Amino acid sequence: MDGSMNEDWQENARMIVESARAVVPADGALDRVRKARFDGAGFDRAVMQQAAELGWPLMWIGEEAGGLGLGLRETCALMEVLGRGLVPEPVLSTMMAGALLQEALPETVMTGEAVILTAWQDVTGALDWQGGAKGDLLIGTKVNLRGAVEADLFAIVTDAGLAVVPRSAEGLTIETAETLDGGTMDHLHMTGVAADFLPCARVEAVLQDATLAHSAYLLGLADRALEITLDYLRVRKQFDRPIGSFQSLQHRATEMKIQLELTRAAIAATARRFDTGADAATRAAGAARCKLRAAELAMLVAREAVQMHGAMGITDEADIGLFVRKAMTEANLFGSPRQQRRMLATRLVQEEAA
Amino acid sequence: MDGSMNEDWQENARMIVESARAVVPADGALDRVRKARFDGAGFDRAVMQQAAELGWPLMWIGEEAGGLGLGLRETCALMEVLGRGLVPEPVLSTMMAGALLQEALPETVMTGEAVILTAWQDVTGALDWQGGAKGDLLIGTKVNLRGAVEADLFAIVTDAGLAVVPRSAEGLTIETAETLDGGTMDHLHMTGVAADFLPCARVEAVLQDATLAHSAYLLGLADRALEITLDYLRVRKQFDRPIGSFQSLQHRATEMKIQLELTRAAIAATARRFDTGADAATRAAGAARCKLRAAELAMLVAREAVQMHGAMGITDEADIGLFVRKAMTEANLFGSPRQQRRMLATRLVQEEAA
Amino acid sequence: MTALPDYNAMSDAEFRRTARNFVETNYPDIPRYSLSRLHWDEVKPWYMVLSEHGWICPTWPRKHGGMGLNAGKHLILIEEFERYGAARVNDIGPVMLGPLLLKHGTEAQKAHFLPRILSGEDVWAQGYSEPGAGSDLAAVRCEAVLDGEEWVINGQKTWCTLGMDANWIFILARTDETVKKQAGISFLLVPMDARGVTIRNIENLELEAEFCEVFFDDVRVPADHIVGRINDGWSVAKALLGHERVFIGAPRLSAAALSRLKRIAQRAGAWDDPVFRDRYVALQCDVLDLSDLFETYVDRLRDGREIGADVAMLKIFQSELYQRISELMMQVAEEDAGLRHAPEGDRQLHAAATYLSARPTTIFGGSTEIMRNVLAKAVLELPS
Amino acid sequence: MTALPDYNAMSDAEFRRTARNFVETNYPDIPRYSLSRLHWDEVKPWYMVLSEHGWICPTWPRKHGGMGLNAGKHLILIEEFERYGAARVNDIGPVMLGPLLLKHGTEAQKAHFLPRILSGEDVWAQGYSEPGAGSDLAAVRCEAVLDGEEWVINGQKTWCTLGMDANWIFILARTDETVKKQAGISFLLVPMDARGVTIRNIENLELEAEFCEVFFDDVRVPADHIVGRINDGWSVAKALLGHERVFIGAPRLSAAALSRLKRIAQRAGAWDDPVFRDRYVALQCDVLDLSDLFETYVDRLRDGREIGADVAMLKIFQSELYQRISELMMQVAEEDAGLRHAPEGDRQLHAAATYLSARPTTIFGGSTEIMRNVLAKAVLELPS
Repeated sequence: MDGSMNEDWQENARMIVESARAVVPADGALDRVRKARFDGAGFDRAVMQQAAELGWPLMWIGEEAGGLGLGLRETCALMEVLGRGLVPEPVLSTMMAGALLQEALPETVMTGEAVILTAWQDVTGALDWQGGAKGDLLIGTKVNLRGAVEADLFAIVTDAGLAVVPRSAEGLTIETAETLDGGTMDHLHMTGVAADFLPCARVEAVLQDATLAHSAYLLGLADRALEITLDYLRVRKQFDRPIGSFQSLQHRATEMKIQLELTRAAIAATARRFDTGADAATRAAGAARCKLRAAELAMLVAREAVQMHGAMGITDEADIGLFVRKAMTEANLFGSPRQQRRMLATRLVQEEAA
Repeated sequence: MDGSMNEDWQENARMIVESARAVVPADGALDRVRKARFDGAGFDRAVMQQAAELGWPLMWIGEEAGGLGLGLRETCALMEVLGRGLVPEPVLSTMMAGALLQEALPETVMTGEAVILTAWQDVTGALDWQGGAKGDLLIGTKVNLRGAVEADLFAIVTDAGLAVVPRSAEGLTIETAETLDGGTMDHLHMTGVAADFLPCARVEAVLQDATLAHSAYLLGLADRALEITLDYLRVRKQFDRPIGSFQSLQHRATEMKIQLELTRAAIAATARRFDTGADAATRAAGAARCKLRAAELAMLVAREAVQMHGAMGITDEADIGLFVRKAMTEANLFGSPRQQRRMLATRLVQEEAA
Repeated sequence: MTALPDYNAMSDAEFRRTARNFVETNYPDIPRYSLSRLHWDEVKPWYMVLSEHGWICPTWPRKHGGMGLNAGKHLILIEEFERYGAARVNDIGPVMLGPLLLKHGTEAQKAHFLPRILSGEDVWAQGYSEPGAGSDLAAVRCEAVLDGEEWVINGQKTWCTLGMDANWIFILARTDETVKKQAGISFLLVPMDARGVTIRNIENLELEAEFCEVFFDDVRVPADHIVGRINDGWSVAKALLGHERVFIGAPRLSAAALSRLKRIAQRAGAWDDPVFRDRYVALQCDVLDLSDLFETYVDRLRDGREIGADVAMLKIFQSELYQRISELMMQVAEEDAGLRHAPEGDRQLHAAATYLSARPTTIFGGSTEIMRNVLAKAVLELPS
Repeated sequence: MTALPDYNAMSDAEFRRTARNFVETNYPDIPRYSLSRLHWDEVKPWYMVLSEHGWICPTWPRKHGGMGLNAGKHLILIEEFERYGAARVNDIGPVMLGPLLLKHGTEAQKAHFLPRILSGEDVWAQGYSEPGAGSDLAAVRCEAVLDGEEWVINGQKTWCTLGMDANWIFILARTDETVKKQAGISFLLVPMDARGVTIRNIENLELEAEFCEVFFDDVRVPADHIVGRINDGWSVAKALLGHERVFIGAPRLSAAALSRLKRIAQRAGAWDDPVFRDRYVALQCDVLDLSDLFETYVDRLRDGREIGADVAMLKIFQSELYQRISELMMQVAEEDAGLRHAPEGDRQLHAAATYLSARPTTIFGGSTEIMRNVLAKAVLELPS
């Protein structure tokens, strides 16, 4: 990697982060996010429209196919900002659809008219994505889509290829459940949906990219939650002293900071490896490692943030609660820490056998 | 259990603890223990003589067989005191021999003339004891005896029964290795040792008793190590303040104290259950649980004690180091925490199958 | 209501059967095993059943309308009610104010207030905490000034558990600004419907209104609505809660959570995973060892011995254990960890409910940090 | 000794080959991969080889006899030496005193002392710590009084690493009692064979004499044996250690321990245990993530950017990680955890050696507690 390429991605990342200001207030205000909760799918279509105008669905579409052709470093920079702002819109799922479909991404998605989500996961608690197709029909279940009840299209991943179907497709039903963050977690049940299957060889790679990007979202979430908590520690007094002066809280705060910087460094280094041609094993292990640490970070900060906020921490009116509920909702997506450790342990066995 | 029995054991325990003062100085001085290190097997035969005179080898021999017939509550009270004093003599191994042999315990052991050790463990890292006998010969290995190189007799546990053999027995060789605490960890290699086998149905029970008693030794060790550390925290100054006033050290000290009291309560309750007729499953689970917590306690206190002593903690001249090295040497005996958790997990599976 | 038998004279086993039979027979058609507190409109039928049978105030003396239970029997009662999953009633009157009036109240106060707690006519709220004071309860800013025959109260209380259900509240108010902060506090009784009292609900992380803030704006109450002497409210409020301090460290909450963890793991397919098993047995040992430690305190209560500052160990370990179990639940629940409502409509399978309900246990009733400070000083004798 | 090539002009790969070749070719017949420090009589051959080739002071400027390596090249050198398991020499002269004299020393001091470090004629010890002062380095009680043309020194220093091997020691001494504690300290150079200097060895937990105490009893040294100005010793001593602060957080110690953990687990039959695997991969991720974090600091060094107080994160995490790995070793070593010497004569299999060698890493060079205090204040901006 030479100096000029280095500057290229940094300049791109800077611009993307700048553009995200349209969606994420610079002052960290969460009024919009708070209002969007528990209202339908918990996200705002107008914001998805903005995201489309900013070109985010095109992030992972090659320039030759009319996309932005950006890498993981730029993506992670964006996702971190979205995580800081607890942005509830399914931006990542849309980017995944773009990455999978490339030039086949529907025009309506590019214009922001339609919202597309990627449906890949076969069952809760595992990362399998091969199911869903029988012959030329979609038959089966795809689980754990965020906000599917208000999406227009689904990019459905199967081992027979990719299918794009509208929410209204015959034979498609949605089982929806509210999530703690005010959104929904939805399963698609497909009892024979007619579909054209597009070939797609990039599913594993896109899932790894998305896992890394999702880790960056959790990093941003944790980073902002720690900032808010540190602010509270500086201001809040007990026994006539700021509670942030108590050594036990100070030491626990430094532990959060260390975990945060480990996560940041791992994600940055892994994104760079992804962008500069890592092999399949490096990609798989890198995504797993980042997701593992980011999820544990988010839950560590959530737990400590509540405790350090004291009684305020368990009220819904304090913003810190929004971070806690988001961490609880999102930490296990794209493979929980348990799954990631299991996967890494399995790889260890395989490496030895090889 | 009625009130008078209750008082009985307490009075017995008080007397035994009192008698232990002959071996363990009341002021906690460790000069004798320090001196005994790295000198042969690392224990003092004169002290074993005292132990015999105090009747300790008879602890677990029934009154009808001429023993003390005492229970686990009294034993744990004694073992805790021995642990506080880091007593290196193989008292427990001798008590086990008594429990297994009952009236067959050699007279020389009762008088203190001879030291007998119990050899039960077949391999490192597992609790199997069935090996060692073929036909009417002792053939095989018994591992991890403390101080076998200076013992006179061995009570060898096999599935063919119990054999008592002298150290000089033909076909018996001892493989010895120094341990961190200044003693030895020895393996007996038996290539056809002639022996009479006494029937013994109590092996599992005696091993459970010994596991519990060893837990009490670790409890005493940890208790005294914590006391020494707390004393240090009260006295030692840094930046013109006693370091025990720093909140982070205070909170970590409270965690040690809580773990200590959990261990103490678990051992006391389990010893009571042992003494008042617990079933086999309760005994097995109770011994495992006590050993698990006591070993983790000892290692927790060792780790924190070194850290809280700062540079002093890593010198050999500070007494705290003696506790650290003893914990390192003894924590994994009678089943490491890993072994105990594995055993408990296996029981969980078996309970479900039943 | 007929005269109650002498429960303390029963054997433990007999009383346990009695208590079990009582709850099984009399528990009304309201939720059981609820992780969140029920409001008065839901739980009132149970309160009234207890009231009618004379079981609403187990620890009060019999001559004052209680059951007169000793600590051992009280524990059995609690165990049997919890085993059945009986809801916790609005118990600040029976548990806190009653014993406090019995110790510090005038005869007139006892005669007036105790029967109304027993009957369920009065439901009490506690007004100790104030915004910005946290665990520093002596940092009272809410003030009361004696104006002729009336106290005039101005200020604010917060974190009043189920305060919106109460018709009375007891508060600590500052009645002397000029002295050390503990010395100028009085203990006052205030009707919630007094002019100038307003309430604002606080939603918790579970989005339920479990707490409220109470604002006092020139609220007037008669001068005799004080318990204890003027400026002596701190010692009134600090009066020992007796065995409540022990019971808050009981292993039941963790034991129940552990059985839910097992069900969640079974549903998620984690139950047969050796890695999960290893963590599960470690937590199981924690629960069992906590039970053994808890019993040593119960024994002390039974023997009438003193309970010292070391009892804080129980609450610290129990609350953190409960949280650790809930955190493992969240891990094994996989993507379902984020669900707002119970999967399959089964509360037992709802990891997030336990996770959230476990959060306040290390904050309220003395935060873990405060209790560790106390332990370090009072028990470990570490310097300040 | 011939003139050295310009190593900084080499590509990283080329310099790595050069360094690897150097150590493979020149390393003498002394122990490799030693967990404990070697004494001068053991390690001297390696010091002398480095000295003869001009490689003993990698970071000193070339005109002063160093290699003049920049941070990136220096890191490669360290990596290659560590990969080979080369012993650490008595490096207080090359690493600490040399750079300090280059910055604060007089021309005469540089001319006299630097060549003697380069040649191995002088072996230095560090005399900062005093009994009872711990991490509070400014709490200097050892005093020096100017008596005509000589300093007269009385007091004690301790924790002098390999001090018994040294013929010189630099110390912080109190030269003004009347001012704030940092303000009255001077930096003095003392020959170990001066009259009135006595040494007492301190055995560590591994029963090796790694440290000593040094006593000064009316020790006299010439007035010009001071570095920097009188009473300005604190700022001399606090002079940045540069990239040493980064390298102390390098992941190599933990990475090497992890590979030993694997071997110990294999020997104990734990390697195939899923429970062990789960913990192992978590530690492996810790090592890899630490490596990524470490690299961000190395990049900063390479780019010539400033290293701030946040670098303490590296040392805290690395040392605690090293300890956690060593603690898992002790668990899987089962009964062999207690062995004083390596099982099967193989140091790699000796859990206790790693466990003990990991203890000082969180105590020396700034204890973890002190470093967390610094982080909390300087980086997290939490109040005092």
